[in-house]
Amino acid sequence: MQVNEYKPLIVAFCCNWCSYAGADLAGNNRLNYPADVKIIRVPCSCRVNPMFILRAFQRGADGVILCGCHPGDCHYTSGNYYTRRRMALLFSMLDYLGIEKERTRVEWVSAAEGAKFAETMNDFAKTVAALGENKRLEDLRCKK
Amino acid sequence: MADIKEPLIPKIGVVTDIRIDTPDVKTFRVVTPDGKKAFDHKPGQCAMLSIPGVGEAMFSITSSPTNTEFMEFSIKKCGCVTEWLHSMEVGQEITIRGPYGRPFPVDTEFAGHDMLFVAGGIGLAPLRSVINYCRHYRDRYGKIDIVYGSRSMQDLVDYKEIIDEWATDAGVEVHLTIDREQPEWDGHVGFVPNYVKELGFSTDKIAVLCGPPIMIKFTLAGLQELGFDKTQVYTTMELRMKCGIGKCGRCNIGAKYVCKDGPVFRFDEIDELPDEY
Amino acid sequence: MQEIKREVLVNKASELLKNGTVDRVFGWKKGEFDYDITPALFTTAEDIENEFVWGDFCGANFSKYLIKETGKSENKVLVFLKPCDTYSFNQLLTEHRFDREKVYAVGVPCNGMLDTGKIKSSAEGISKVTDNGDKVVIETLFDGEITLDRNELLPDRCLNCKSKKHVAYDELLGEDGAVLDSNRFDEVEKLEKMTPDERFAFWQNELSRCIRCNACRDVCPACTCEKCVFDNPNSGVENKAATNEFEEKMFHIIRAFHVAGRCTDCGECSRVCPQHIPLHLLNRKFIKDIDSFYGEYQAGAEVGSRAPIVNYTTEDIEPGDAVRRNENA
Amino acid sequence: MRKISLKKIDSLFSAIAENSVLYMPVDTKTGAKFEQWENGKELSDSLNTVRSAKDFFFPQTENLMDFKVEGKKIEVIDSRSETEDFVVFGVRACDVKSFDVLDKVFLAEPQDSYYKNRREHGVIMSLACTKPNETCFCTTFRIDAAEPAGDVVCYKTDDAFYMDAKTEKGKKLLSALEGITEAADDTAVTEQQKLTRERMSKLPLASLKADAFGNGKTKEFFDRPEWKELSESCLGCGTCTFVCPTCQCYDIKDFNTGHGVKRFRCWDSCMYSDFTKMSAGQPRLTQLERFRQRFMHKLVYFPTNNDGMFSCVGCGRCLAKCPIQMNIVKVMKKLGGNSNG
Amino acid sequence: MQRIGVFVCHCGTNIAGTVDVKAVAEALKTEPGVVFSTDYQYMCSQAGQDIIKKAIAEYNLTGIVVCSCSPRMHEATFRKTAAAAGLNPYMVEIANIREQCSWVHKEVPIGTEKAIILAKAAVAKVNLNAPLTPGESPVTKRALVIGGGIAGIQTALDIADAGFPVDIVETKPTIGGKMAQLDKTFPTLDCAACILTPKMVDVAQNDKIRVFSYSEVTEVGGFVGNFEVTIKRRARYVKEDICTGCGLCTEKCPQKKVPNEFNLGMDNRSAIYIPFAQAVPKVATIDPNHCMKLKTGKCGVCSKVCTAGAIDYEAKDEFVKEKYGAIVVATGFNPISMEKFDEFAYSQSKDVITSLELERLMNAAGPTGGTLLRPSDHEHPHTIVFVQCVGSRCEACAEKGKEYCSKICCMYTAKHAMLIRDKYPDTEVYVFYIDVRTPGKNFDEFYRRAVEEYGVHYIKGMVGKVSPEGNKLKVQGSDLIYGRQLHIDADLVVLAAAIEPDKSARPLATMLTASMDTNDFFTEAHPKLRPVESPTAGVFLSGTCQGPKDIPETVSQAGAAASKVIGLLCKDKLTGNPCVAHSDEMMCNGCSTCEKVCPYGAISYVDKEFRMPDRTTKVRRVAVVNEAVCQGCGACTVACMSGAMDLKGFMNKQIMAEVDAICK
Repeated sequence: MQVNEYKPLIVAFCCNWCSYAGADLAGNNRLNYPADVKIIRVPCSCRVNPMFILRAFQRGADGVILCGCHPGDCHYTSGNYYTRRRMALLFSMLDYLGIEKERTRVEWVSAAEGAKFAETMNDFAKTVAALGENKRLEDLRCKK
Repeated sequence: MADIKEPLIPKIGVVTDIRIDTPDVKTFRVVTPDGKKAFDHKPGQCAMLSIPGVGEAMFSITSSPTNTEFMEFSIKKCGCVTEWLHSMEVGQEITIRGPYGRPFPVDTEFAGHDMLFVAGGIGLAPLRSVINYCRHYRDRYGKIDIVYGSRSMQDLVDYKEIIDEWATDAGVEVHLTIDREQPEWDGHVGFVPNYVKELGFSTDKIAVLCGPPIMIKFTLAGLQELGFDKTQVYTTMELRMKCGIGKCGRCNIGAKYVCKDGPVFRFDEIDELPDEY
Repeated sequence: MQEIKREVLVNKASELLKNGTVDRVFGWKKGEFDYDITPALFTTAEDIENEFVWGDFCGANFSKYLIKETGKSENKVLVFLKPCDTYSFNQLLTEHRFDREKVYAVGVPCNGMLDTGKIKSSAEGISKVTDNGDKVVIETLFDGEITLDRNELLPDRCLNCKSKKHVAYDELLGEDGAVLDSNRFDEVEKLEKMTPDERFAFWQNELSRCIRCNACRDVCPACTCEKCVFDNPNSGVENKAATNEFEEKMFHIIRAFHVAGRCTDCGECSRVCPQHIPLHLLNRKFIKDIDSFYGEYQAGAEVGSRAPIVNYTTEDIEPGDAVRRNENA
Repeated sequence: MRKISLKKIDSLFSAIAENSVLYMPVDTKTGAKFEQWENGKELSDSLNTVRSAKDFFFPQTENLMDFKVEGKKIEVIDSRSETEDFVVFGVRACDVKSFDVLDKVFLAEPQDSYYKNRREHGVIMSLACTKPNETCFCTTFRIDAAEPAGDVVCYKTDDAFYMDAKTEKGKKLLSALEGITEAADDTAVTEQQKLTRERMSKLPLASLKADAFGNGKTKEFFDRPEWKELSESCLGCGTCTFVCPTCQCYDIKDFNTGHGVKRFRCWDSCMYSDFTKMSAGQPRLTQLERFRQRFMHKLVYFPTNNDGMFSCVGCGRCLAKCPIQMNIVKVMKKLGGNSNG
Repeated sequence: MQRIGVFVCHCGTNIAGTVDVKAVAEALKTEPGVVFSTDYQYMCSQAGQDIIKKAIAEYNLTGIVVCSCSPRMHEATFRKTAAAAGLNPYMVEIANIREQCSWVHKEVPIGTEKAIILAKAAVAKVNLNAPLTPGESPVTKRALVIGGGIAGIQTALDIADAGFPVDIVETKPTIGGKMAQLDKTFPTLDCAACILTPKMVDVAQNDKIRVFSYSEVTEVGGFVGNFEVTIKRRARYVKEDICTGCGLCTEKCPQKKVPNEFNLGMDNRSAIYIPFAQAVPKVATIDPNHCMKLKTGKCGVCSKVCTAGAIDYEAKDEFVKEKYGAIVVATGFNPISMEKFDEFAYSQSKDVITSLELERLMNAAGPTGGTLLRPSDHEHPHTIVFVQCVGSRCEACAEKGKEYCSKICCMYTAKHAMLIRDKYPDTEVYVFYIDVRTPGKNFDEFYRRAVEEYGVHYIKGMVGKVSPEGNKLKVQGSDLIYGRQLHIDADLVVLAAAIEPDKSARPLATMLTASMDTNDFFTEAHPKLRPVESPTAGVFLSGTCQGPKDIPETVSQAGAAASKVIGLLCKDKLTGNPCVAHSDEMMCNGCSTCEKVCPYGAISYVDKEFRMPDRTTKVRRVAVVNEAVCQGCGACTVACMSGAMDLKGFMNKQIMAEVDAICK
């Protein structure tokens, strides 16, 4: 690993029922992923408001990832379907505004997929690190 | 750049005492970090208090200018700044700037006169400063009558001070009233405007009113019935203020800015203003 | 030139006032110049006779005014609706924003409204604007007159008119048209074809002009919130002024997102922007994406329809694929 | 009076820019806008920039101070940085007049040091108008578009720029430019002024008078029934306020950055529904009251407090930009009687 | 402002090995609101919990943050601890510094830094927490079962058996459903009636069960524990409580040419009828479409012959309103219409029948008295062709049939083939199939017996065309194994029609706000873990309304649904999840957007009068969340533009505060 690689700040919204449990499982199995990933627990991926995502970027996040139950497995039956539509539209809009599309991601992670969670986070962190600092959605006032 | 005097940049104030007056009113004592009074003021003037990140709001200074050690603010919980203030603990720092506004003409128009103070609810807070000023310079004024009412006994602000200090002063008469009967209350029951009429004051006084708009309206009418002229009656007003120095543009009533030309107005002056407050 | 004459509208309004169908009339009122026409509420036939205008500058959409106005009286109010206005009208009904029973809607055909901005950028000191059908003559105070093709002076929303058909009315004046195939997504596609850097530069430049006057929001028939999140100190995202580039983007992205699936593409936001920011291109991007991801959907085409953003199928496109699709577009 | 040939105008600009930051209106696809001059940028011939020149002294947002909060402790940090000297070139008569209006507010005691500081560092090089627009009505407020105020007044003729210093600041600036300018008489300028004034008199709004309004007229206009009709379709947006060169209402807000609090001020609009809202109540409940406030302020309250000076300069920006085409001219005509128009 | 205590757990070395717990506790001391911060070996131990309790009392804490393992482990523990100390349990937040920190990171500085940030995020959230109290609602101890087939019957019996009153609503004049029409059941070949009818009698005799036959649900209001249902009892023109079911009226009725739906129209019944001998309730019903008296006013024979005086020509539809604590949907299935499958000549020849029709033809109580005769000429068929998957697994022909497998056809066809070969050994039986699916106890053995012992000809392949020619049916099919075309002259062709949910299911789902899939089968709350519950609380699923099933599966699901209902009705009060959505009516636009995304139908709208500051009033439509129904997913909060809708416990501001703290 390179020593001077950019350390990105990543916010991961995880649904309580699948992905948060998946993240716990990654922990149970001692699967490493970068400490740059910080998880926020939400009841369902559909609780994530686009405003939260923009807020994270404003405050200094370099990447935001949403994790929810696989489509069809939502604890609330349809929450992640709404998430999927909302995020498809939001991400497409961010891309349209020229904001790097690699900074946002949606991944479906079940409670059994500890390994997938760790892999996803490793991969996402690497992708975001390669992009470097978030400049296009930054708020200079929030920089140290 | 510290030499530039900027009215919008506040000082730091430390809350050294918090007194619970009523279920929704607390009185805060504020000094500078080195224990001094933040600035001098005159009765009726206001100060802008703020908590960074929460917001700024204007409050009348409740303590008398004759108190040279600290300032006090009696504040009713009603919005986000006041809610935050109410949740503070002693030792909390806040910011303070002022003093703002035109004070009561205590040394000119009021001097030598009998005084009648009429307050309702939290309306006593702005009057406390001027009442204590008059009490301090007792010889400069004639008889002092204070009519104060609230919803209930528990809602009377500064009850202890009123009973222990004001009511025991020579030449000061306190008339308390509450809106509805209460078992532990043996005083007057009824609304302030009616009580003022019942008490039937002579018209050789200067009256100062402060309270909810409806109280002001009927008390003024009552005083006029008793023969008072509008030039004898004062009040203090409150509107949305941001800057406190007559620039931000929101606290005007017609051409007058409450923060700068008020908050103290004489009723004949108010008559000149459009009805938008 | 509008195919239907002012007199037809005036007569209709007077007739409905007279027979008691309505007691108020939303219409356009003449101004100081030919182009500064104000939406107004008329209550007498006399005022209508004297001040009601109908012509190339009657762009204002009255739908949103109905929210407030219908709450004021038990009587009906007359509203004139151009085809594109009727979509907003329906969308507001879908959202239960006003009482249909209190409105008498009269559809009026529209030949496209002229763009004051385009006129002003082609001449200075405008004293008179005359529409002769295909040509528009602009007379000026000091530079004589110029004649331009009417098409050159149409705003984007009229050049790409999506429908000449009224989707709601109680009564229709003149002939109804058809839903049109427009090229309204051309500009969106042009942007999509740019590199991300170019797109970023484009929007940065456009949005940097925003002065947050809220005209786009306040005129928007979809933005009808009792309290906008950006005005609400308790929302946590209150933001009064575009303090920096982030807040400029935040406001416009979220506003577009909030009207996604509800925006009828009426183009009022771009019309009123004092800084000429092409705000409709944000809304159209959402419309285009919705159409391509979830099937064509026109907000306001029918009352009670369920917008794709509050719907789903189990086979929807994944967000990652949605973004990659842009790349391959 | 000094002059410089139009051909050498760039040398004038670069000479000014050597010592100060120079701003001037330049044309963009979406209208004229003040930009910092650099080689190659051309002075716009437009009358109005979309945003007025008030930004130079009263920007839309500005940071007032910072706070550091730790536990119960608060530290106030005056985070202002040094202001550079700057020159604003090409300000029209109406906008120059707007600075007088703003001065009355911000330089009244207690003075606003943020404003004052910028005012002191800025030099205004105004530019006389030659071809007014149909929306211009500065004459209503006794402003002479042909001879603006300012530190240096400039006139652009077909072949040259004429400059006349009016203040000490202006004289200092012009004297520094003596090397590239030449002395000139005012024949060409007088000629131009004559033409301009003639044109002004032919404008559609030339006969608009503000005499009905002014100092002490509060009671006369406040309860007029016409306010209802005038304000009926107002959207309550802030366009008129924000393009207006004299509107100066502001809000003070705190922004928590996560490691401190920034207190900033930003333009506010009396047209906004929450402008005067407080937890206890709201004195201006309806759009009618808010609409009335804006125009009463410009036409009555401000003159009452400032010896009859109106806080409108007739630039016509609101005439062009209001989404529903309601504006001060319509208000004045409706309330002041048709004899005014 | 909160007074927050922070408690950092070592978890032995599980956390302390990678996180400097003391540093975490120390770093948190200066966070806004924090008045106490400490660490301990095992916070979840009794001693650890005591530290928390003591601190709550001593420092007058209003909120606590426990930095420990996943909230999925011990959130409940610490909430109880807080409650025991007099603190609202929802003032507790957990910072997950084990599973999501110490266990996934290796270096102490990194782990410590992250733990501090996670703890700060939790503190930021607690600062905005508000005490929450779960809502309580009473439970009406009565259940409603919609549908009186075997699923509904079994569910009702099980619920009644537990002592709760149950109502069954059945659209037909009798309960019994499809199973009552069957002859024998696979794989045991016992007679359907023999096992079903005793259960029907049980229902009739159970004083806890009321049967609303010939009735339907027209309106459902309320929510779990408190449904209010309107049931339309269609006029049957016979007084149920008086009719003895003697059947005299049906014999004397002059109108005898009414197609008998119980026998699928293969014979006729009278206008006043009892569907079959064992019907429950065993009362007559007058078919108003065919009764002369009702249509023309002339006749009245039944009234004359009825000695009990049960006939009432003036009867009207009646509406019954009843309250229920739980609702079970058991609306069942129907074979799909064969009209679109013209290639099998169903509508051209009487001798092309569906399997259900075959059941009736083989049933002793059927139109032929149990003798297998061709419907056209009542001859004994010698060659019979069965066609499998007619309309099932029909991916390419979705507009005609169904994409799913109907599940039961393979087995009943094997049953039919076997029974025919057993009773009429001279009959040749061919079965065209795509696959034979026999996963079930003794299923495959059963199928093999059909092939091996009974000599049924199973042909892998599809029938392309059936053309009636004379008294024969020319069957043209392909044999995929031998790669040849087959031409069979059949006497009878039996189509295994796909099954689909009953048509009444869709409007019912709307009334119940229960979700359905695209095939109109009800969706279960979780496909694996909550298979008999609908996502709508208090609504349960029994039988084929949820998906194709055979009888044993249906019965076991019926029992499972009953046990869920019993579990619900046992409770006196329902305690809700307090983390539910809440709409701020001041900001609500009443636009109905939130309602559209709510999977539970928890949102409704009311017109509310608001007092305006200028003392006028204004009526506005606003959303109201039923807290007993809301499950707290938060879909509505994002759909809401104005931000009026928020989720308690996961408020917008709380989540943003966490974001801020993490990104600081």
